[in-house]
Amino acid sequence: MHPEDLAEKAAQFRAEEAAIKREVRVCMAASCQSSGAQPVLTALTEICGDGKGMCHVKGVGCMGLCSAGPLVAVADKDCDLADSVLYRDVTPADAPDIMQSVCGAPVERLRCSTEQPFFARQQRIVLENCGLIDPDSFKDYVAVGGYSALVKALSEMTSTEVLREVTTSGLRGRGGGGYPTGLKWSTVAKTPGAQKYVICNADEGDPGAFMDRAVLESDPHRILEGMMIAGYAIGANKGYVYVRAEYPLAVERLQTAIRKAKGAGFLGHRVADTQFSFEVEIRLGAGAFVCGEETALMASIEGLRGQPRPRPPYPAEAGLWGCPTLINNVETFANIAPIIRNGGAWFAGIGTEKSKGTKVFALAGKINNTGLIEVPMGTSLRDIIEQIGGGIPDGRAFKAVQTGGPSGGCIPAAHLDIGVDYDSLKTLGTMMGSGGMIVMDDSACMVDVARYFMEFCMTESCGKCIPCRAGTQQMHGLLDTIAKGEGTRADLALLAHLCEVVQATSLCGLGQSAPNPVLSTLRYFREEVEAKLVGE
Amino acid sequence: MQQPQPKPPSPSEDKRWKLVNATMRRHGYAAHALIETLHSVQEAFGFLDEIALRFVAESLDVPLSKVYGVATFYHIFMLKPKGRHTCVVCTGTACYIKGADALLAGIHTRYDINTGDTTADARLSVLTARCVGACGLAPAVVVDGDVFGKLTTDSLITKLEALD
Amino acid sequence: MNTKKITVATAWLDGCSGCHMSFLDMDQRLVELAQWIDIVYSPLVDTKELPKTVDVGILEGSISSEDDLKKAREFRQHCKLLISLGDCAVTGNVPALRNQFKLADVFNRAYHENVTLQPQIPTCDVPTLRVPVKPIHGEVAVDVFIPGCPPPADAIWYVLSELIAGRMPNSSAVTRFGA
Amino acid sequence: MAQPAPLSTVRVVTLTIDDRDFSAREDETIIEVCRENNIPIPSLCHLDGLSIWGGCRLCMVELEGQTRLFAACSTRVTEGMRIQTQSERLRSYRHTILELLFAERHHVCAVCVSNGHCELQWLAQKCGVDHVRVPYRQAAYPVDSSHEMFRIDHNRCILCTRCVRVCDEIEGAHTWDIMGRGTDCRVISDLAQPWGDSTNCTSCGKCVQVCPTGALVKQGTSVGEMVKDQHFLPILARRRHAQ
Repeated sequence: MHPEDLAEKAAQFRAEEAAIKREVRVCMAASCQSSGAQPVLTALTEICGDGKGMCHVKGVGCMGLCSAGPLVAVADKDCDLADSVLYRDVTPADAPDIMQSVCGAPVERLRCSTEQPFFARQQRIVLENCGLIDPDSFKDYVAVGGYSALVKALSEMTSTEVLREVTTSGLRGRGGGGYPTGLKWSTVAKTPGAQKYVICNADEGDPGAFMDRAVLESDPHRILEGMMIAGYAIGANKGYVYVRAEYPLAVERLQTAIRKAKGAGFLGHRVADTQFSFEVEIRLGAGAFVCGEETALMASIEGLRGQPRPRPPYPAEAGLWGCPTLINNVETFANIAPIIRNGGAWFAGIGTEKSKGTKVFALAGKINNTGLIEVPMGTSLRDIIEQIGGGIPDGRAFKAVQTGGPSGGCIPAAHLDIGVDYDSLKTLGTMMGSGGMIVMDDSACMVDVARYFMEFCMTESCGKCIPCRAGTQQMHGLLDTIAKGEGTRADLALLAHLCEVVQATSLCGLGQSAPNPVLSTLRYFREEVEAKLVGE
Repeated sequence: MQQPQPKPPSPSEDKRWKLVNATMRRHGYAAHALIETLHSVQEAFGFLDEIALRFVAESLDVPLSKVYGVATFYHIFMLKPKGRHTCVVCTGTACYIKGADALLAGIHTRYDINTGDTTADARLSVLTARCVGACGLAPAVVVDGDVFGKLTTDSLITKLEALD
Repeated sequence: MNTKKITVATAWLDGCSGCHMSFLDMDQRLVELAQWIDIVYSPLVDTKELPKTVDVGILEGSISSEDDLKKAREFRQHCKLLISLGDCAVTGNVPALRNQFKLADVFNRAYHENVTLQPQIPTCDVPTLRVPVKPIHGEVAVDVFIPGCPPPADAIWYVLSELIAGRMPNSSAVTRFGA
Repeated sequence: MAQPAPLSTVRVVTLTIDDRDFSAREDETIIEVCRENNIPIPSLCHLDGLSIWGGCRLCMVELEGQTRLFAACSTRVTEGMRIQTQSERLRSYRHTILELLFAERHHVCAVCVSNGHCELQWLAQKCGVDHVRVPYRQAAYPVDSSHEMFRIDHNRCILCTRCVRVCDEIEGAHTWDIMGRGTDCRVISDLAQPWGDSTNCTSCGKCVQVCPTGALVKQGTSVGEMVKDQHFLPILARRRHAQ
């Protein structure tokens, strides 16, 4: 298949719905569903009926502003979120008014401004289709240009050219480590081996992070497209998506996407009538945070206990079943199609010098606009929290923002003006992580927060290596003693020493980064910690 | 040339074993299908008992201790039957900040059960999850598969009381 | 050379006195030792009160009761340098094995199940037991550790000689847990 | 995991360990080279003849030009590698790791049948661990004496998995595995049932011999009487891999 054929197909799909002028989009991502989006969708669909062929109601993916869900957008066909009339906190009882507004004046009492910074300040690349297309519809995806990157790569580019574009883009792994994606791909491509694998890490385990889930639920084909392009570039014909079992909706939509892509000839034997074949299988996680670690994840796919193994050898050399394996996370794969479509140089033009492109963040905690946002790398934390996030509720003061989940740390108000990218966060003693941002107000006790994360690491430690298994336990005990006001200066010194040992000697990333929340607390909130010590 | 291990008969007439067998067949009875198979046993029967673990071990030709090691490594697998209703309290960071602890304490006060326990009348099991991904709705709870957000102890207890 | 002798105090808390026996096992070296140290308080001598300042305190046994804790704190307060002598003092050892059980069960086993005549739990004039049993350094700071069950007389000799010579001893060179 | 197959054309590399020059085959790991040359590197999970585990982290070494530490048991030597095995930092970390082990379960040496013949005890002395700074965890673990010849005392287990690996890789029975996660991990036979009830244990006793502590011992031994004998392992391992 050639790009023109696909373009023709897309045009045909659009023509099928040419009569439809207006759309009512109901957010059907997990968050809005939990707020009652399904009855809203049912009520709207009932009233709309056939919409005289001019209007239809459809369920779409995440629109981002989860705190205002269920969200409904009324827009001209093909208009994006910013140009739509957005309604918040919708109930089934509002359905008649909303349908009335499709051809008339907006319902002001439900109105949610799309001009507010939350929407206006975002730049959507990964999330460009989220909230616009029906995630279960193959046609919807193709109509907005889906699979054109894949067809372009397969028909017009050599694998080396694909590698070059990805390298040029400067894309870095969105799972947290920030390893250059192009370099990773090239390494796997160079490693000899008849059988290679592509793995999509969708084991989004950081508490407070739901970026990957939203992408899987809103735009699943994009992940398949990214994986296939990767497979083509490195010479793999088999892929696995390792998804958390806690995300049933994401799994369901991914399954539908795989089935439909296969049915349309865009997955499986001879993808899009080319010589390239690619199979994708879903593997369910089973509630083990450590499986986000590459080697543990592969062990889990192999049906074993998800315990990491020493590296080297790296997965690129000896990964799944000993074969060269490429592992990237959901957001990384979601960036691939736009990069191939628009060129690596286009992508490299966005973001900061060393961190290119955009980053999706999940805003949660004590902040007005909780939800999902996508901003260019380098956007300041202050912008994210005060503008996009809408500030702190209940008139309280900002105290800290936690990034990077259990591997990250807390950033105090003094550093809010820093632009967010991989390296700046590292200098602050935290990390990008997968993109969770938990905002805390002045009521938060930082020792308690550090203890919470240590408890997390302790219960998620796989138990293989001693520093992580026993060290996190001891650190948790010490934090507990300090939080209760029974700790001494000697306890604090011991805690700091354990942080160093666990960081330096643990086998995998979980243990190596487990002390980070404690270290950042000691760095920025030492006085608060010391005030809790006995005799201080 | 080694003969492939003959497949054991299903432990009982229960039709649900067909689902389990189907999963194993789909993966060619390969040892690496262990986790997928355990998922399908749990989906069919609600939990993994000794009969099921032995059957899976024999079918996939995986040592018993390995099966048990895997089943106890992953927190999703339950080795005990759950109550008729399950209430999963999210303890992700956002929910923690917004008071998940208070919800658990409320459940403990009302039903006298801790995380992982089931009430004596087998009506309700209480579990915790590491982030159900509904951080925007914190604190969130999953009751029988449905997510409820922005809960208080009172509104959660009311919800749980309303279950049959 | 110092003309004034080093003052030494010893006590046994929850231990079997084996470490003190090991101390006596230094045999003829005790005579030599007597040139350098004065034992000012110990079950081995007849003093009733711990002097205000002591150069070296030696504790045998773990902290299992309120009395043990009191004695350990007293030693820490009065002694310039505190030594944990033997595994019970250093790790909790055998006394700490009871940490695996509920205190009530321990009492039951000791005073009911294993007693044939008039089983009863003593309540008068016995110190209250603490939970959990801890090594000495679990409650007060300790400067020198001599593990062993009991530490050999040679090890005790070595540590004391080093201290007399004004050096910090390395007990791992001469003894270990369970030695 | 199987042993890495020997490379077809194995080259010899030169390297320095603690500022002394050595040469080694490039398919060797750092710990192998150190042991051949009598350079002491502590380890409780590594055993010549068993697969690499990398769990005890005691064999961490410093490599010149690298900020992070490397486990000697799982890192292969390369040309020009400069290795430090005994820095002050490494000593301090090893010391702490051993303390963490002692605090995790009940290693009461004085009443242990392996007293005097225990690798953990021996290493503690070697590394100068004369007391444990972190609090003891005080969790009670079971003792399983159901096997007619052997006994497992989980209180003395350090989860090195030597028993699991020798049973799987050398004996081929895979009676043992690990259950649970984190500090709740425990060595189990079959479905965490009494060892004596295991249907596939061959009572070969290899697990007992490779156990570094007093966790796996022979029945009927008294304090200090359990002496382990591991000389069989490299021989069996060689023959297994030659098959």
